[in-house]
Amino acid sequence: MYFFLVAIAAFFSLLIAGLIVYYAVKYRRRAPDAVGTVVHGGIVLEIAWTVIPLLISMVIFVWGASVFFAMSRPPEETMNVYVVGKQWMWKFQHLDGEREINELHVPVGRAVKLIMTSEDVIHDVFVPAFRVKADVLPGRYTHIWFQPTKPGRYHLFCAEYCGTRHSGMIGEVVVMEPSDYQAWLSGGAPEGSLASAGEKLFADLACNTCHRPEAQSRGPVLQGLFGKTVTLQTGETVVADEAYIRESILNPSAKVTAGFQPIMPTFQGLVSEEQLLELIEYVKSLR
Amino acid sequence: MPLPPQHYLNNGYGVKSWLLTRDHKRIALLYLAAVTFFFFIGGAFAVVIRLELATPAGDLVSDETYNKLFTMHGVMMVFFFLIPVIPAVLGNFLVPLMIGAKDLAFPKLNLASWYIYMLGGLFTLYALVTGGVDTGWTFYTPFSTVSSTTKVIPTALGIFITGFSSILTGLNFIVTIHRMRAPGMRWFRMPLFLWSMYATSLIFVLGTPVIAITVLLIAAERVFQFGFFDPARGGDPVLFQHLFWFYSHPAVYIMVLPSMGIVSEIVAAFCRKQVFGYEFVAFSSLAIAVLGFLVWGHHMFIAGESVYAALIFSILSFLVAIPSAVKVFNWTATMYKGSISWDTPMLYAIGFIGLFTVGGLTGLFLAAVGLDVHVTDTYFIIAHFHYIMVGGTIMGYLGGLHYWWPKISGRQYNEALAKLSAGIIFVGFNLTFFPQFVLGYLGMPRRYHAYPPEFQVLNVLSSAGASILGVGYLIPMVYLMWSLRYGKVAGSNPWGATGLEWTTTSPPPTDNFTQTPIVTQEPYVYPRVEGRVA
Amino acid sequence: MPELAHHHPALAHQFENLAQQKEASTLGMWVFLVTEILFFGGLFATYCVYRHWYADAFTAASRELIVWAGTTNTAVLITSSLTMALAVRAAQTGERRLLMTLLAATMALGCVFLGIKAFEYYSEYIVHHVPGPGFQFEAEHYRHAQLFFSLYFMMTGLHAIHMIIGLAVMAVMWWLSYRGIITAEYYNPVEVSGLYWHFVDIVWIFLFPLLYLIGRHAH
Amino acid sequence: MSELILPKRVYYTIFAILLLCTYLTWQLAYFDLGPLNTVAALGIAVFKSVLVVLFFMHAKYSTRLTWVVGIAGVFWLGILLALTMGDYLTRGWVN
Ligand code: HEA
Ligand code: HEA
Ligand code: HEC
Ligand code: CUA
Ligand SMILES: [Cu+2]
Repeated sequence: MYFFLVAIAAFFSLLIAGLIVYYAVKYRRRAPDAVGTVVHGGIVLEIAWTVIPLLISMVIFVWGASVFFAMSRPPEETMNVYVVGKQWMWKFQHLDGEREINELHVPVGRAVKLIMTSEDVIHDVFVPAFRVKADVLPGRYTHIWFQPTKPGRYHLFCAEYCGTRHSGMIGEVVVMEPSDYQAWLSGGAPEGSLASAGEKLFADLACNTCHRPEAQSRGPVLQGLFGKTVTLQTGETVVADEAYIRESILNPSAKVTAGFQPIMPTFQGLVSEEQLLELIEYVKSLR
Repeated sequence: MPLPPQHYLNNGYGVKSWLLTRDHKRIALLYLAAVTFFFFIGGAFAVVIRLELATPAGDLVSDETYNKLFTMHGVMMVFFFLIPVIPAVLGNFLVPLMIGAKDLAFPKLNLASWYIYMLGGLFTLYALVTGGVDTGWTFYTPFSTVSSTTKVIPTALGIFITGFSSILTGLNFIVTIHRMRAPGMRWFRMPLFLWSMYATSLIFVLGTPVIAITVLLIAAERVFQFGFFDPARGGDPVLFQHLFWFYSHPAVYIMVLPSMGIVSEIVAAFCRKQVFGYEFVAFSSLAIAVLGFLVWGHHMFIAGESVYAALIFSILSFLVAIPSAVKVFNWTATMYKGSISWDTPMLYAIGFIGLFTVGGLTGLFLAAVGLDVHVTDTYFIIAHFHYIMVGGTIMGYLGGLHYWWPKISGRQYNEALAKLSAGIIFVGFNLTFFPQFVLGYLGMPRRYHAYPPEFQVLNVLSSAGASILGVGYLIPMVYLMWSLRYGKVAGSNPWGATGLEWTTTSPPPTDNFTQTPIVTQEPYVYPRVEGRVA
Repeated sequence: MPELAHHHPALAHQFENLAQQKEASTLGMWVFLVTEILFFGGLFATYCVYRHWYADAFTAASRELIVWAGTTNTAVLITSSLTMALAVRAAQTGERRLLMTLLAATMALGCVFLGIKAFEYYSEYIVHHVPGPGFQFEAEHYRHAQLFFSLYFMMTGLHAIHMIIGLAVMAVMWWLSYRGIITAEYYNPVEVSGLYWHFVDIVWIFLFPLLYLIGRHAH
Repeated sequence: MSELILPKRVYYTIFAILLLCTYLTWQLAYFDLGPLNTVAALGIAVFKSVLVVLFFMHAKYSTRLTWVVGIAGVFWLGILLALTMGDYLTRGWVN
């Protein structure tokens, strides 16, 4: 697509530049008081050069839009990695508990989905080699996905200006053969998977006093919640995605589940972004 | 040939006769001095930026300083140079002359707008000398509201205040063009420069208030901890971007439309020919002004706006490119069978058309969402907008300045030097910014003070180009000043051009015309000289 | 162009005649009002977004405002618009005394409005509804109610500043009438200031339901 | 100069309607009309401001240009609100 556009751009630039120079030379003023020949505007020409660019640009639009659509819809099966941006470093959390800073190891050939948020200001994950980029916003989750095809080390930049060390907020994506990746995984200090860390938190924060697997608890049953459609007190419905679970923990009264009292306390300020991700991962793991 | 005995320049000397003047021509010159000053400040920052980027390591200035450099570069260049430059200098000078009026509708407001502009400039300079700002010219929240510890508030107030000067200028032009046209000056007899000034004024009036409230909110948020844009308090940082770009995208057309107007004038004058498709060029100015308001979201494709919003903003962005295309084609067609002289203004106009085309076409790359994801926030963007703003607008502005210089000063500049510097600027410009397209495509992010070593070659090229460009900008300063004293007297119509401004003396008298002119025909009608058609 | 028969002292040099001058300044004011619409527009957009997101908190917070004060103020402003409109009419007919009385009445009503507004601000200050570290609100809606009050103070505050500017303009108009500069022939300044005054009134006409009324019914 | 002097009666009538509307919108706010509450509140506000613009501000008797200017202001406000809300209302549609 890029090169198609380069071709169009080159074509028109050269066309215009060529015509200008050609006319400028051909019709250069020969006598000091000469005037131009009167040429009346041509409606046909005007329409032509309105419609042709319109058509070309619509082609570009459709193409660009479809590429974008494909980019915004990850495939069904992805390897998820959580990303937390912070002035001025990247923190990555793999599902099985592996944590890294400014380096992200992934196996070749798997579709990887990054679920990203920020602790402070807006950052942006940019891996030029994979043609992906998305802003990382505080208070929200954004996603990108990519499928590395060749082992190697690739630049990872922060592409949204975020303060003094913005240009130092860089890292590398290390793409490995699956076997190397497994070796790397087992090499790291296993702290237990993300979900199990979340499970521990769930108990520590006493979530389990209200959220129990049986139907008659004070809080809704969380088993099988993720991805389901939840009906709220107001009658509206929401899909229980990461953002919803996050909001339920930080600001429970914003969307109260139908049939429950808004008694859940807010955990705003009590849990860090990383702990939130653990809790979310735990809730997601409850099937 | 002597200068006319009575003109606006010798009508009163002394500081007071300038600082309290209500003559639109003198106010234009006040603006000229001020914007030139800000341009060189902004340019000096650019010089340091390019020096720093000549090596991959961040060794010349600290990262903190670098961030302040590009922020102040952007702020100065955009808000204090490029937005006011053509409307407030050439527009101020020419709008009344071109429609055959004695002055703008509200001369006092006009003077006030200059003072407001200076006040805003002072605030920003104050911010600059007391430590600078480091938010980028886009002031993205929550960085600018909760994280940055620099002088955000004075800068914001500076922009807020200057905004009112834009609003007043725009308001003045709109009213003047509606209400003060000379007898017979119908809408379709107006020179195209006026159409473009009118379209620009619309954007001033409709867009500027939104940036005013937006920067005010930033200041309020810092002072009162309001939290409109702070997620920790329930706000949405993306909302800030909506409000910011609602103005700042149309603002890019504030920057380019006036230049397009100038180019239309120059092309007609130096081809001695009617502009091809006059009505289409005129209406495309309005179309750009209106459609320009519908596309702001294309700066936020990856910023967290919804996918559907992105698609809508994308398609609308393509629509706004069409009227620009119409203009480019019409200028080219105007040259067909013209009697083209290669004077300096024409060289700049040709430079404008070429570079604007490149800049505009790369804008299409960015408007294609899928591609923008890769190149956004890289040097591709930097190259795109410098092509339009520096290669386009500044070229057009310099062309206009040269074209009307004899009218403004009554004297001619040195043509050989002028051609030389036009050449230097063109070469230096391309050398500076073309490599940046490649850099961006390769993935070099913008606002980086240090970068991976593999990008160095292209960066060095760019820095080298910038130094050539800098020299190119200095030369006109020198010979234009020089011409004020020693240039040969130009006479009222040195180019043999049409237009009311050329019917009065150079420099014009304070009241512009000895008699209110009466317009009887369309613009750009060149009388046939017997048997000498080129 | 031949000079017109009457050369009024208020005719500025750049205009051909008073009619052109009047049309120009009226148009100028309308254009200025358009910029004002968009100036407040930024706030309205902010309001829409957060009202949409935090409907419950906004409802709860808006219920804390003093309705009778808002309603009274609406009536006060409408009355001041009436006196303003009548003032313009008095200027047109050249009734100088009446004009001065009506302008004074307009200013007085404007002051009443600001007085009531100040009282409201004070009451909100007392109950800790001013955003910032001291803000207090029921825990459930704490954060978002704070956002509502931020908007409330921003919107009404800017409106109040516009009122104050309006009062200053009215004072000038009063002075001009007092000096006898405003006549049946040259009343344009009063008319144009009137446009501004009415506009500020209109802004309030929208702020009132947006801030005070929507969502009040529940409970 | 187009001398346009409206009879005082017009101003008083408009004033009375405006006060009535204020009373109405205030009282209506206490009835639960569902989403209609918002519609009513804003509808009345629009109605009131139209009256002010047409009569107090003499727009009804002004040139076409004045109309165009006024409508342009509202229209651009509409652009701002519509496209901004266009983003917020479609967030999260694709996932
Ligand atoms: C004067 C300034 C100016 C002008 C006129 C333009 C004009 C255009 N711009 Fe540009 N732009 C900027 C200044 C400008 N821009 C700036 C400053 C930024 C970055 C801000 C920041 O982040 O700091 C930016 C960023 C920017 C982005 C956001 C990129 C990003 O951050 O991700 C986009 C995306 O759509 C874009 C698109 C366009 C388009 C489509 C046009 C169109 O109007 C161009 C139309 C012109 C043509 C198309 C050329 C002539 C036509 C032909 C020769 C005929 C052939 C035509 C066809 C086949 C259609 N611009
Ligand atoms: C009108 C707008 C305008 C203009 C004219 C320019 C002109 C130039 N710009 Fe600028 N630029 C912007 C608007 C503009 N820029 C904006 C909006 C940004 C984004 C900021 C942001 O990210 O927030 C930007 C960012 C920007 C960057 C990216 C920084 C980064 O992202 O890290 C770079 C890098 O090369 C650059 C370079 C240049 C150069 C070389 C020029 C040259 O054309 C300048 C040539 C002029 C001179 C060289 C001056 C000549 C004078 C002298 C030589 C005398 C020197 C005097 C003393 C030292 C006392 N600009
Ligand atoms: C005092 C009891 C209580 C505690 C403690 C509690 N919750 Fe809740 N929770 C509730 C109630 C009641 C609801 C349903 C009402 C609502 O949505 O606010 C709820 C809703 C939720 C939901 C949304 C579920 C759905 O079906 O929509 C999630 C997710 C959740 N809680 C997670 C947690 C986590 C994680 C913790 C611990 C950090 C926690 N809760 C602690 C009572 C509690
Ligand atoms: Cu993080 Cu830039
Ligand atoms: Cu844009």
